[in-house]
Order: sequence, then C-alpha cells, then structure tokens
Amino acid sequence: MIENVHRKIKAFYERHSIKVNIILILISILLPYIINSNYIVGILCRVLMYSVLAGSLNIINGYSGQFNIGHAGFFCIGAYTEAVLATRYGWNFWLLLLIAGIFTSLVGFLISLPTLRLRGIYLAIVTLGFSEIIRIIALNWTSVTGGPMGVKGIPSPIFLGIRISGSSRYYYIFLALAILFIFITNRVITSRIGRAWISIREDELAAKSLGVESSFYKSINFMYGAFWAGVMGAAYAPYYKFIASDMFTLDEGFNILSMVIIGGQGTLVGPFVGSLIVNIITEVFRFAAQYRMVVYAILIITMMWLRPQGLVGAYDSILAGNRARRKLKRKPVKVGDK
Amino acid sequence: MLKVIDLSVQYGYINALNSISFNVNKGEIITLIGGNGAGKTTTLMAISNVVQKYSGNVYFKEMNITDFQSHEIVHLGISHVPEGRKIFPALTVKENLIAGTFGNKRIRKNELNNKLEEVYTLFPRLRERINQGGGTLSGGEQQMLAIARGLMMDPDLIMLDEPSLGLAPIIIEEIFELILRIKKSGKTVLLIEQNAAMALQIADRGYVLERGKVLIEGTGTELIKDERVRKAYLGI
Amino acid sequence: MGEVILEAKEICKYFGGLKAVEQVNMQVEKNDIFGIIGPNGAGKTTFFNVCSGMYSPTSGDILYKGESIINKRPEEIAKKGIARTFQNIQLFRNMTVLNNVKIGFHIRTNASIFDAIFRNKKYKLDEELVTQEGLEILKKVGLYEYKDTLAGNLAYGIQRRVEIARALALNPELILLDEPAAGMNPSETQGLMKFIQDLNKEGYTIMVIEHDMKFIMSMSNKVLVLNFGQKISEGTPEYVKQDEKVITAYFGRGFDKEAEAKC
Amino acid sequence: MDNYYIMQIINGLAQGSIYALMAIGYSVVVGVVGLVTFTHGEVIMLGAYAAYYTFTFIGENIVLGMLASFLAAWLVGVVVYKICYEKFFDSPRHIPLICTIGLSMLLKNLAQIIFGPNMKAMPQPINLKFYNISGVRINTIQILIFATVLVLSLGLYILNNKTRWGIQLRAVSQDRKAAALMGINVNRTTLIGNSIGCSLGGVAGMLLSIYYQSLVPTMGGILGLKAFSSSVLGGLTEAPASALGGVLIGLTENLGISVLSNSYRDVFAFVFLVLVLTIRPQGFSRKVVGRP
Amino acid sequence: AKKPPSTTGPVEEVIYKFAVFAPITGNYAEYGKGFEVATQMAVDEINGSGGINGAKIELQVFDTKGDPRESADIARRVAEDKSVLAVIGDFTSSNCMANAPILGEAGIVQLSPTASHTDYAGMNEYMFSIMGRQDGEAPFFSSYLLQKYKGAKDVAVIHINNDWGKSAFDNFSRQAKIDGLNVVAAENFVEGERDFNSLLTKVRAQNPDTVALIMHANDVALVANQIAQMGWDVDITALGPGTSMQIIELAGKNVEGLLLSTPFFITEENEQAWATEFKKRANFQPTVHPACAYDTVYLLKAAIENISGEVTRDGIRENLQNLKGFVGLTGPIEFNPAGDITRSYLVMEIVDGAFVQRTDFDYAKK
Ligand SMILES: Nc1ncnc2c1ncn2[C@@H]1O[C@H](COP(=O)(O)OP(=O)(O)OP(=O)(O)O)[C@@H](O)[C@H]1O
Ligand SMILES: Nc1ncnc2c1ncn2[C@@H]1O[C@H](COP(=O)(O)OP(=O)(O)OP(=O)(O)O)[C@@H](O)[C@H]1O
Ligand SMILES: [Mg+2]
Ligand SMILES: [Mg+2]
Repeated sequence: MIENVHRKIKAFYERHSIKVNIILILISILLPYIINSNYIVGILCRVLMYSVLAGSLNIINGYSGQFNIGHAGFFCIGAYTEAVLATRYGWNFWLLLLIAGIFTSLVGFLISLPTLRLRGIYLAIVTLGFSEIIRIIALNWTSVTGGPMGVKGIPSPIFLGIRISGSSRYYYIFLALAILFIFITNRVITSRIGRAWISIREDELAAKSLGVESSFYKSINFMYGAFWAGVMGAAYAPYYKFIASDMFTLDEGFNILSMVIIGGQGTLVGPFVGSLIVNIITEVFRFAAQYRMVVYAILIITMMWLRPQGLVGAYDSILAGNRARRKLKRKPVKVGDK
Repeated sequence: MLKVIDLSVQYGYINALNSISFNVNKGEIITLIGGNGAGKTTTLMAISNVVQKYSGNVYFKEMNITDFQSHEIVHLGISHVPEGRKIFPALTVKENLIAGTFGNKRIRKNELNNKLEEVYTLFPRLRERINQGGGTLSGGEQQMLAIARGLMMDPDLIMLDEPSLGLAPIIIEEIFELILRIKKSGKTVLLIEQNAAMALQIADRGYVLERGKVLIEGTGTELIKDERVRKAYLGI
Repeated sequence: MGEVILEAKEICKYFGGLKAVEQVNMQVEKNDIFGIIGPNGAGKTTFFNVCSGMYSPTSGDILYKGESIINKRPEEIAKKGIARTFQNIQLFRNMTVLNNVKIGFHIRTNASIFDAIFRNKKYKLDEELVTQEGLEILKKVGLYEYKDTLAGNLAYGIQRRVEIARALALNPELILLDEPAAGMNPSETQGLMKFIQDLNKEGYTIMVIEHDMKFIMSMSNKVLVLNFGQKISEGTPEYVKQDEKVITAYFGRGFDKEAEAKC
Repeated sequence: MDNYYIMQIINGLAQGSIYALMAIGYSVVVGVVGLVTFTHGEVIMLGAYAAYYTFTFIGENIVLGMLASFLAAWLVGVVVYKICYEKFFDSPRHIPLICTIGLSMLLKNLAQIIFGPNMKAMPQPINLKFYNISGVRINTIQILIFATVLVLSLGLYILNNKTRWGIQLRAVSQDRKAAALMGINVNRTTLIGNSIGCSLGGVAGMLLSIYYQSLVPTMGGILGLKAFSSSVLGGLTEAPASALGGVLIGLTENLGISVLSNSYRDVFAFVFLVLVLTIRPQGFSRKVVGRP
Repeated sequence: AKKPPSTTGPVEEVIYKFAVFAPITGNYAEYGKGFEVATQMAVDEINGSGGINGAKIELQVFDTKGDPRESADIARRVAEDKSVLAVIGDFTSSNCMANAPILGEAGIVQLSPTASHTDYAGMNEYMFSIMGRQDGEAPFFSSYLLQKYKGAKDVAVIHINNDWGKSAFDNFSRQAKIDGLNVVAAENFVEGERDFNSLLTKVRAQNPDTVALIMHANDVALVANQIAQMGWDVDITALGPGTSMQIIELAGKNVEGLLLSTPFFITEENEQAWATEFKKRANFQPTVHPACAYDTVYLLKAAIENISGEVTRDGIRENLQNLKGFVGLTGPIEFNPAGDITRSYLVMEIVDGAFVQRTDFDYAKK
C-alpha cells in the first residue's frame, strides 16, 4: 500500500518537480496566515528546526556511513555561540548564524580527527562522549556560559527594522533556513562530493583504491553536518530567548537520531518527514502525561518493526533488510508429491 | 537421497529460480553447471534454507525438509560449503574447524582429534596456520579452510559451491581427487563448478542451469559430449 | 626493451614471524601483460597490496615510473595512475553499477563543494564527463544492461566485471587484477581474456594474478612465480612452464591438462 | 599528601570495579549478539529492583536476591532479544540500536510508573564489615564486588576462548548465516547468550545498589553508558579487557576529581576513552580482523 | 462581590481551569509526581466542599520533563487556550524563567510552588513564587544555622551543580563571608551522581568541622551514607531538602544529628492528616515541595474569591498580588511587589530518626 503511494508521489514529483516545489514553498509561506494560531505555528517552528537538525545528522549517518549519536553537541555549540556573542557583545544575529555555523564546523573538524580511524560503534561512542563533554563544559564554564543558570535574555533578531520574536514571525527564519538547507544539500549530495561520501559508506577500502581521500571526505562530511547543526543552534537560541546546558543532553541527540531513522536514513526528505511525525505525535500525546514517553518509545519500536527503512525509505532499500522479501508469501507446501 | 521439486526463489521482484527439479541419489556425484547468474548458488542456499523459498519442496532421506531451519538441515547430515568461503574471520583456523563439527554430535564428542588430523593431512597448509585468524588467510587458504570445515562434520551429503575457486592447479587436482574419495567412502556430493570440464568428468550426472531453469540434464559423459554444453561452458 | 613502468626492489613484507613476501625484485614494462602465479598463500595478493599502498612493505622499495611509491596512501597511488581490483570482490554493494563506475571517476574530476553548490561550469563539465564516459565504459565491458542494478545483487562473475569497469574509470596506466577470472566458466573466461587483450592494445599495462593457467600462459608476455613469498622463477610463459621448480611447486602432474585432453 | 592520592586511587578502584562489573555483562551481550545495546542500564536497574522486592517481601538473603535479579534480568534479556534483535539480524546495525534506545526509554518510564519515581533505600542483606588494612578501609561489599569481577572475568575468558560453547558464541556473532550452516541453532544461541549477559547485568545492579544503599528508576542511564564505555575500551567483546577498561575509567575519573571538580567526572571518562581509542582503535583488545 | 462568572450555562457547569506544569517524567519525576498529587488533593478538597462559589476547579497537568524547551512549548499552547486561567508550576527556576516571557505576554499568571531564583519573580508582573528566595534561606542557613546555632568554624560546602544549587551556593557564600565563616572547601557535582567518595576524600583532606550540603534529599542521604562508610566523623548540615522523610528512610542512623533549615514543618494535627493522605496517594512521604504545590491551589482559590465580577486572567493576577492574610499549609503567604514572598525559616535536627524543631534557639528575632 504505502509502496504504491510512495512510488506514485515520487513519479509525480519527478515529472513536475519545479511546479511542486514552487507550490510547496508558497504554501509554507502562507501557512501561518492560514493557521493563525501561535501554538500550532510554534509546533511548525519546531518541526522545521528539527528537520534541519535531523537532516544535518543524516548527512553524516546516512550519506557517509559514519555513526554520530552525539549530534546534540553541535547543536549546543551553535546555540551557545550565538547566545553568548549576542547577549554580551551585541553581535548581529544574521552574522552570527554564519559565524556559529563556521565555528561549529571547525569543532566538527576537530572531532573528526580522532574519529578518522574509527568505525561503527567505536566512532559512535566517541561522538557521544564529545556531546557530553561539550554539555558539561557548558554547564561548568560559568564565566562564559552562565553555567547552570544558562544564558538569559537573548535578543531577538531584527530584519528590516522588524523585531522577529514569537513563533509566527520566527517561523520564516526557520523556513528560510530549511529551504536553504535542502537546496544546498541536494546539490552537494548529487555531486562528486556526495558520491565520495556514499562510496565511503559502502566500502571505505575500495573507495580508497579508487583515489577517494577518505579522511578528507569524512572530515568534510562531519564539518558539513556540524555546520548546519551550528546554524540551527544559532537560530534557535534567540527563539527561546533562554538556553541552558540541559537542553542539549544525550536524549536530545537520540531524539534527533530517531527522527532521521523514522523518516528514512540516506534520503533527503526523510528527516523532514521524521521530524514532522515525531513532533506531531509527541504533541498529540501530551494528554497522556506520564505515559507519553511510553507511547513515544512504543512508537519508535513499532516504526522499526513495520518500516525499518523509514517512512520515506524505499521498499527495496537495503535498509529494509530481508523483511521486504519475507513479505512475498510462500505458496502453501504441496503434499503428496512424493 | 536429495530430491528437489519445483523449487522457485525470488529476490524481491527478481526470479532467481524458476521451478527447478532434480534429484541426487545416494553415493552419486552430481554437478550443477551454468553461466554467471544462472542460479546455482541460489539453489544450494534454498536447499539449506538460507534464502527463503518461494515455492517447491525439498526432500532429504525421504523427509520433507522444505521448512526445516538451516541448522536442523545440517544436523540431518547435509554439509554446505558456501560460495565466498564465509569463514569466521575472528576465529583461528582451528576454531573454525571445530565450528565445523557442531552439526554432528558424534564427531564433536569423540572423534574431534582424528578428524582434525585427517583434514590437516589433506591440507598441510592449514596445519601451518593453526593459530592464525581466519580473516588474515590468503584467498586460497581460506578456500581450503572452508572445504576442510565442511568435511569436519562427516556429512552424508556435501554440497560444494565452487570449491576450486582461487586455488592453485596443484590443489585443484587434490580437491577433485578428494571428491572422488568422498564418493568412494559412500558419501554423496552435490557440486557446483565453473571448471565444467573437470566437474563433468568426475560427475555421475549433471544438470545445466540457465536463467533459473534446468536446461539440459544427463550423465557426465553425455554432457561433455553435448554440443551446446561444449560451446557455452567448456569454451571449446 | 620498453620503458619500465613499475619496478620492485628487494620487497619484503612480514606479518609477525610470517614472511609473506621476501626479497622480491621485478620489473614491469610499459604495455606488458605481466602475470603473477604461485601456490596459495605464496604472497601474490600481499605483493599487490604493497604495490597499491594498502600495506607498506617491511623493507624494499617500489618505483612507479622511477618514483618511489612506498609509504604512500592508496588514494595517492590511485591518483598516480595505478588501479586495482580485489580478490574478495569489494564493490559498493548498495549502489547501482553505473554509480559504482562513477566513483571511479573521482580523481579525474575536481569540482569542490562550492562548485557543486553553485553548479558552475566546472561542476557541469565534471558531471558530463562522468555520465557519458561511465556509460561508455559499461558498454565496453558489456554491462550496459545492468547499469541500474544494485551491484550487490549481481552474480559473482558479473561482479568481477563491474570491478574491472570501475578500475578503468580511473583511466589508469597500470591495472592490477587479482584473480579476475575466478568464478567464471571457461567460455566466460575466454571473453574476459579477449577483453583484457583489447585493453592492452589500447595501451594499458596490466598485472594479473590468476590460477587459470590457460589464462596466464596464453596472454602474458612475462610471468613471475612466487612461492613462500620468494621469487622462484621469472620469464616468458614458455620458460616458466618448463621450469622444474614451478612444476613441482605449482602445476602438479597436470590433471587439468588430462581433463582438457579428454574432451 | 601521598596518603591522599593513595586514598583516591582506592576510591577509583572501588568505583572502577563497579564499572567493571557492569561492563562484563555488557561485553557478553555485544559478544554474542554482535550489536551494541542501550538497554543495559535498564537491565541493571531492573535487576536491582528485583532484588529490592525480594529483600523486602521475602527476606534479606543475598543468595535469594542474587537469584531474583538473575532471573528477572534473564527475562528482560528475552524481551530485549525478541523486541530489538530477533527481527533485525539482517538489517543494518542502526536499526536494532534504535530499538534498544526505544526499549530503554520504555523500560525506564514504565519503571517510574510502576516502582514510583523516588529513590528507595536498598536493604542491606549482608553485614557491612570494615577492614582496616594499614589505613586502607575496605568493606565486605567491596570485597564481594572485587571477587565477582575477578571470577567472572576469568570464567568468561575461559568460556569464550577455551570451550566449544565459546566458539559457538563467537561464530554466531561473526556470521550468522555461516554459523547456521555449521549446524548451530543461531537463534537459540543468541537468545541464551544475550540473556546470560543481561543476567550478569542484573546481578551487578543488585550489588551496586547494596553498595550505594539505594536505588532509583533513573539510575540506568549513566550506568549503562559507563558499561558501554568500559567495554568499548576492552574491544567490546572480551570480558577481561572490558573489566580492565572499567577499572581504568574508574581510576581516571577519581584521579581527575581529586584535582579538578566533581562536575567534570564524565569529561574525564570520555576524554580518556577518546585518547585511548585514538591511539588504539580497538581499545585494549588484541584482535585485528580482516585484510584487504 | 462573590458573583459566579458570566458564562451562559447553568451555575453548576462553571469550571475554573488551571494548568499544572510539572516534570512528570525524567530525572525530576518524583517532584513532578508530588506536584500532581498535591494539587489534585487540594482540588478534590475544594470541589468536595462546594468549590469556589459553587464553581469547580479542573486541573490540566502537563509533563515538562524538566526541560525548559518542553516547558516553553507548553506555555505557548496554554497561553492560547483561553479557558486556562492560571498556571501552577513549573518545578525548576530555569523552566519558570523560560516560560516567563511567553506567559507574561499572554497575561497569564505563573504561580510556581518552588522556583527560588532571585531573578524569577521580577521578570514580569505575572510571575509569582511561594518558595521564598535563595537570598532568604541561604543567608539564614549561614548566619543562624551554621554560625549562631552550630558554632561552626571551618565549613566545607558541597552543592549540586544546577540552577538552584548554584544560586543557593552563591547566596550562601556571600553571607558566609560576611559572617566570617571559614569555607575550607567548596565542591560541586552534577545531578545523578551516586559516588561521592573521591569528592569526600578531597573535602576531608581540608579538615572541616562541619560539612554543609546544598542539595536535594536523595543526595543528602547518599552523601551522609558515604561519609559514614568512610569512617569519617563530621557534623553534617543541609540546605534544600527540607524535612524530607526520604533522608531518614535512605540514610537511617547515618543522618542522626543532621541539622537543616526549612521553611515548613508538619506538626499540627491537620497537617499530619495531610501528610498521611499524601502518602496514601503518592506512595511516598511529602516534602516541602508538594506542600507548597498544595498551597498554590488555595492561593488561586483565595484570589478568585476576591474578584468582583468576571473571573479573568488579569483579575487573578491582581488579586493574587494584593492578597492579604492568607495562611496556608506552609505558613503565612503574602506577595511582595516583585511577586515572591519572604519566608521565615526553622532549624531542624534529626533525633532518633525524626525531625525535631530546635526551639532552644532564638532565631526568629534578628
Ligand atoms: N541478494 C540478492 N538480491 C537480488 N538478486 C540476487 C541476489 N542474489 C542473487 N541474485 C540474482 O539471482 C540470480 C542468480 O544468482 P546466483 O548467485 O544463484 O547465480 P550463480 O549461478 O551462482 O552465479 P555465479 O556462477 O556467478 O556464482 C542472479 O541474477 C543474481 O543477480
Ligand atoms: N594481515 C595478515 N596477517 C597475517 N598473515 C597474513 C596477512 N595477510 C596475509 N597473510 C599471510 O601471508 C601469506 C600470503 O598471503 P597472500 O594473500 O599474499 O597469498 P596469495 O599468494 O594471494 O594466495 P592466494 O592465491 O591463495 O590468494 C598467507 O600465508 C597469509 O596467511
Ligand atoms: Mg554462485
Ligand atoms: Mg591472493
């Protein structure tokens, strides 16, 4: 069922991609007016924000096959860079978006150095460790980060004289960043850089033998993913006006990770779908109070059971494992052939 | 001894095997030949139930083993030396060989050392490499290990998937002699070989597979003489 | 006497106490088809691994066009023009055949991440090259029909050909083939032989490891024989064939030939 | 001052042996299943609760408690296997990994609902005796933990490397298809192996709750992470090396704290981990698998 | 002045809805549970005895997971839901402060039972807290408990490294300097720590006569246990846990003689009954936190009762700010212009496994 819908959507999109894109962008621009509820637009803001975060993680995990489970660390760095520089020194938000991105990608580069020799789970634990280290430093370096008190009163960005504060205005910042992210990332992954990433994911040794400098491309990959996480962090800080280290725990990293996987790893739209689903579900189940996390956990497991390749992942994707094949029912055994 | 009836296998939407049937009698050497992608490997995997069958039945010693699990099939006395060697890279040579005995309680309990001796004499190379990790062996050494491991459980039927792959001519000779010896000891062999000439020579009967179907069948000598076979598979 | 393209000087590679390659000297001339044979575990693959930078030798030197390439990373060596295939096929299993080949073009293209983002001329030229030549190579190798199949789903023999196609995409001068005919039946092997000879005619220099004697003897103009890591013989196929040491260590009594003779 | 550092080293050893205790079970799980898990912390927690309820309702008997936590964790191991592994052996590794993250979340939250969210006092089934060996204080439970770590490391080492059962376990974790072709019942082997690993985790949970005299549903998170880190240091699958990894992490942390702030505890642990892995990508294990 | 609100329906159907923000899941879950149970208890009592002028109260509990972002998202939702008249919560100061701009803009009261950060209540006019500020309790702890009552000289301080712990510690240090206490060691640790051995070894090396713990009840118990395990004989004092039975349950004889400060202590008959009822519902002993949560409901009730005319969010704010003479479970509550209160504190000691108020000291009068 899903498969057919999926295939049809894809075929349709391929035929009319420009038209569809324009319509989608128009709808997204008009959405806050159509909805006219700060609360729902707030959720949309979160969806967009996590989309880019999940998308940037997907670049690392889905495309180059490295295994980062501490993405919250990059997010944290971006957010603190903006928050500290904007509140203390009054730097311009738009400039800070770029600065935070670049700074985070430099940290990404640093992190990629020890991890170049590591694969799979060894790499995972290192990224997890880095994420914790960054968080704990943010918690303890009181003179700069405010320590456990966090950074308060982060100024809202100004655009053409308008103060951008509150979900309905901030929505456009998130939207612009998300569109930019998709646009640029699409171009990168369809180029030789993207191919090099994928080849490293598939077989690093073979890639090397074909002249792909795997260390270089793995570092670039980390930096690219970190860049966007940093940009999103920077965009996020003034939105909530207050940041503290406990916003960037491992759970946050796992959360982003599960969005990538629920949506579909290694696909461009997957993380967007994942973010949408997870944010909506967690919102809808708010009434369940203490059972909410239970519901969320069950959702994650069910997703893995029903669609391990993610909602957007293809049916015949290798991520689907053998389950797809198993689905082809065996004919009943004929008896009496002997 | 082994009877395959109307076996079909699909990979996703690809038909790899299309209703093939054949049988293997006790004490015979049967060979499957065919071009790349004909479905030979798939046939063996389906018999061992490593890939899911789409339809069809497999009988072994008068027993319907179609839905048996892989390890149960092994315990009945079928040893499968898979394509691509599939040795355990982090086990040593000796441990790999011991792993080969899990399918046969008798050997595992009482005859382990005899059996080890036996395969070491067969492949002296392995004795030299006894404590080396399986993953660091050379290609041919791995192939020897895979065959030796398949022999460890003293099977009634041994299924060999391209055993000569990557072996030096001198060893290939030994392998074929070995296959004949296995037959002499009353065992049954199901052999896949690219080296069709040699395979057909020692085989009692053979089946030619093409695109997942049995194209021709006959005794070894018949097939060697068959014009189609000579042209397509013997390169003559 | 042609120009020497690859030269090994006293190459040794030890694994702990195991001498996998010991004091090997050899020279490959431009446009050679250079065969390497030897019993299993003789050190042939290890020697290839040293030549392609996967291992650094314990001692000795390798010169490619007069320049030492030991202790260089595999990527660098690939860039210099040496391509290889693997004994245990190492394809990008979840990529299509065409994309596998596209990766092979990596070193021949040079668009940066910014070129890709702005889709400028450099990027476009690159993509054009990659797609067009990629398809051309597939046609040449006879894999065009498989271009959109996932490489991992192909049968063993066909996977070997994809590996060769991928290596060709590098536009190398020297190609190292590790048992390219393994898993092919005699008639397929013949096709492969013809293909390799054609390549050779186009100017590629080829080093090949094979256990198929027909393959090696009828194609190569020079053969190197290794045993226990050491060179035991070297020369034309005719010479090597008659070398007593080679016969005892490697060929055996000739069951193979008998079999052939019978049919 | 010398005495001070000796004291800190003792503290480090004591805590390190707790990590080691957890890491042993962890390494068994990874060794058998071939996949990492994030549920181990919750398994430890549930083992502790099983012992807690046994102590409060049946009697304060250490053997009884051990049995209860062993069995409970075994059952949890079966659940983990059924939910997170069984279906996913052919799938890419991140999928079972995400499943274990989900299951860990599920178990933690259910535990909070069922056991109540607040910390409980662990009954003390053994008489805490302190021994003063030339200024070094050591108590019964610490001795028990040290002994358990030693015995288990040794036992598992022998099991893994010297017995057929060990070969079977390792074969299964390396290549399930090939293992099945050897006649090994791969599903049962992984199920049992996984459950053994979990059971060891459960018993570890009991011992450390007795040591800290308390237990709480959220205790699993950081403990699981430390078990994970320790066994990564040990090359993931080898019990003795993992135990060593645990002890070293404990030492590093406590020596770090003795110079800097306690708040940096995890930073010490992770920096140490990263440094070791940078130098030795396989941690302390010897194995190098495969070649080009 | 006591008119029912101007809803069109019959009087019985009038409902006042309050949102409760609490960390139901996550590391602070036990406090969240306490909030949920205590507020519901108050509501049940009020509704059972006729409601507010006949109108019933309804609570809508939201799980904020102890995460400021969650809290802010929920605040946004509640701000738009016009049927919600006031917010009770959140637990941590960080969360409350993350919500402050959102709720302030929407003009809805956030009445926190527990936020004690000095900046919080002043953030805007809709923010209230009844915990008493850190600059109230911490100086009391230093001057009265440690210096005057205990007569401590060399004090080692260990505090939890979160927003509350840090600000309590800062306030404490400031006063300790004035009081001339000799702080020989100041250490901190992160939430969830279980092994204090090396920290304590470090502190012990400085030879303090008193250890001052600024942390929650669980941590106090863990530290006390480990001090005992080290064989260290030192006086322990605590700021923060209140008279939590948890301490005694978890640490038993190891906390004999522990001194602590608290704004509230259950003594009288009815309060005992309250504690029993709470224990029955929550399955654990109440501390000062749920007691404060309980009081917030009655505070809102009192404020609404003072409204003449339609009950609005703004009306609640105004009447809460001006509320006089309210005495709750935790004592008299009257808001200062910023929106928080000044509490008076007691010195308690654990004697024979029970809290005993130290009356042999004249601390009430400065
Ligand atoms: N995992 C898979 N997914 C999809 N298709 C597959 C898969 N494995 C094999 N196939 C296809 O099934 C067909 C039969 O393959 P099989 O490996 O059985 O051939 P073979 O006869 O053993 O060939 P060879 O001689 O090259 O080993 C081939 O067309 C192959 O592409
Ligand atoms: N990484 C390694 N560690 C230990 N021993 C190794 C390693 N790599 C190769 N060897 C050993 O070195 C020897 C030479 O191996 P190599 O792969 O070069 O042989 P080969 O000539 O290619 O044989 P084949 O024809 O069987 O492929 C073998 O005995 C092998 O066991
Ligand atoms: Mg095959
Ligand atoms: Mg080789």
